[in-house]
Amino acid sequence: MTTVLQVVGLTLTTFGVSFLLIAALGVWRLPDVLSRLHALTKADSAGLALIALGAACLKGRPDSLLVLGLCVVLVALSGVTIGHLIARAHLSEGDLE
Amino acid sequence: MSLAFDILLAFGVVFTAAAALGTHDRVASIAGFVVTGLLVALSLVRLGAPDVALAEAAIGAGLTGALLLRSAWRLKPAESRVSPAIDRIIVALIAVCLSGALAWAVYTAPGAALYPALVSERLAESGVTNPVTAVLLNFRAWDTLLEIAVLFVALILVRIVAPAHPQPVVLGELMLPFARIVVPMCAFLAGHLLWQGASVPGGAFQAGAILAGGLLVLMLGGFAVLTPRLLSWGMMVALLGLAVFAVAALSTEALTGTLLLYPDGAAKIWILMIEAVLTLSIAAMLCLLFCGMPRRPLNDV
Amino acid sequence: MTSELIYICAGSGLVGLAFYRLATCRDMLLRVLSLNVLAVGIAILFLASARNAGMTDAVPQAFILTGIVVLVAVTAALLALAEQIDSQRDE
Amino acid sequence: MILNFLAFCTLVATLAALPRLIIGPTAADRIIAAQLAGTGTVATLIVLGTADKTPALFDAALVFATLAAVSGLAFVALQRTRL
Repeated sequence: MTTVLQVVGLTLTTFGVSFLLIAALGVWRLPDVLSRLHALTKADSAGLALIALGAACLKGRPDSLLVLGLCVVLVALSGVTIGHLIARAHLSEGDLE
Repeated sequence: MSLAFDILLAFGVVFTAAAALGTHDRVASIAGFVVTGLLVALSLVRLGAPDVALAEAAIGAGLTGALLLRSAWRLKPAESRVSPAIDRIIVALIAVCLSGALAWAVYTAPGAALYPALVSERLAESGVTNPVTAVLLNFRAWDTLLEIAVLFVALILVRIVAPAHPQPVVLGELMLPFARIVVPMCAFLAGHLLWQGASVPGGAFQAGAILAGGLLVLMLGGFAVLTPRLLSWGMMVALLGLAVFAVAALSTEALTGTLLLYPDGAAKIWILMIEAVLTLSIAAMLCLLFCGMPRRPLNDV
Repeated sequence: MTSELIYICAGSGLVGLAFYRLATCRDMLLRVLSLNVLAVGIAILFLASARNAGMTDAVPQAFILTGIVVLVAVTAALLALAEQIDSQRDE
Repeated sequence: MILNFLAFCTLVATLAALPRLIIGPTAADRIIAAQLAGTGTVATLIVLGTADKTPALFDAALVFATLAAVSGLAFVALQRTRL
């Protein structure tokens, strides 16, 4: 049972980390603001959620589960809100400046 | 592998700091500084100082970044007159020598640590089990009292100078759910850090900074209107921390004959009381430092 | 000991960088930023030297914690003064 | 061992967005890069906390996540005051 959990946890964490790496690459290389924003929000919600899920599998303690869940909610929420605000400003004024 | 991690992290810290200081674009330098703060906090975790890392992440990266952003558009960029090349080369040489000398001096300094033995020897009587909290609020509580006084002096200076308030802006309908989740989270996390500060990393400063972050969200989202009445209440709360700490110092003097030597067995209660008030007061001070004070007409003062 | 050496190098690098910027830059905001970087560099140096045998000394940690809080107050005061200077210059 | 390697990769991901922070060209790009670096540090702390068997790092990750939200909001909100 524990080995199964460990394998699952490691796999999930690896997926999450590769998500983050691809998102960073996207933010670096994609051509315009909106497509970079797209890369960012994926990393914020999916990448971190996968990493936290993997960490929860590897740790398996209820108190760290709570903390990890709150982390994911906060980061996803701030990613959504900041992304929305940036996109709104970008579309209405051409740019934030 | 962990050595490679450390090397990359150290490189990242210096690189982002250079990027932050090397550009004249305001947003780039402040964003670079915020990321530097985050990476520094990460390296402090690696150096085994999680208490400091929490404070650095909350204050160094979060609140200082907000402060700098507030001022970024109010300060005019200086005339872009560059100092002559020869000057810059000389300064660069001095800076390199300074860094080298500093690194060499710190690395070769005799490593006989004096304090860990003393701290761990007296930790049992301090009332808390986190050595950093024990040093801050028991062994060297006098320093912490003076530190709060320093914060208050800075607050008075800001009040005299009276920079303009940051104007709240309309940020759209997603702000309300954002604030509804983030602000209670900040309050909850502040309480958690305050309570656990007695045994594991955390404490009044970190909790106060997190609480101030929550208040900042309220202000920036336009949910809190900065009336003079609210600001003077904030000033009262800010003063309360200093006052309670000073009264505690005097009453310990009366009870035990020594300034800030807590009565036997009750140290934990005293420390927690002081820390709880300090948390509120630090949060109020940091907020007031951010939003500034109203400028009053001269005859009103 | 090697990982401490790495962080000592990073800390002293930050100090040198901040010193260079403080000496060559006229922009107020960048000067305040340099001061912050300087303080952070010193914090890293201090903590890296306070670490031995896997344990970090609590007394320097408390010092640096105090220093960080005082630093944000100093930053706020400096920025308020700088804003005041700039607005006086306008008039 | 694998976890240490994963922590290293997360740090690489954190630093990989930084060129965007420097070259910009608009303020929005820089804020996006800073936000991604914030997420990256939270992820690094989580992976490190799993590797080192110290759950105290998860608390630190939570503090980082909260502050990332606050400073991201400050970037957007104070950016617009100049308009």
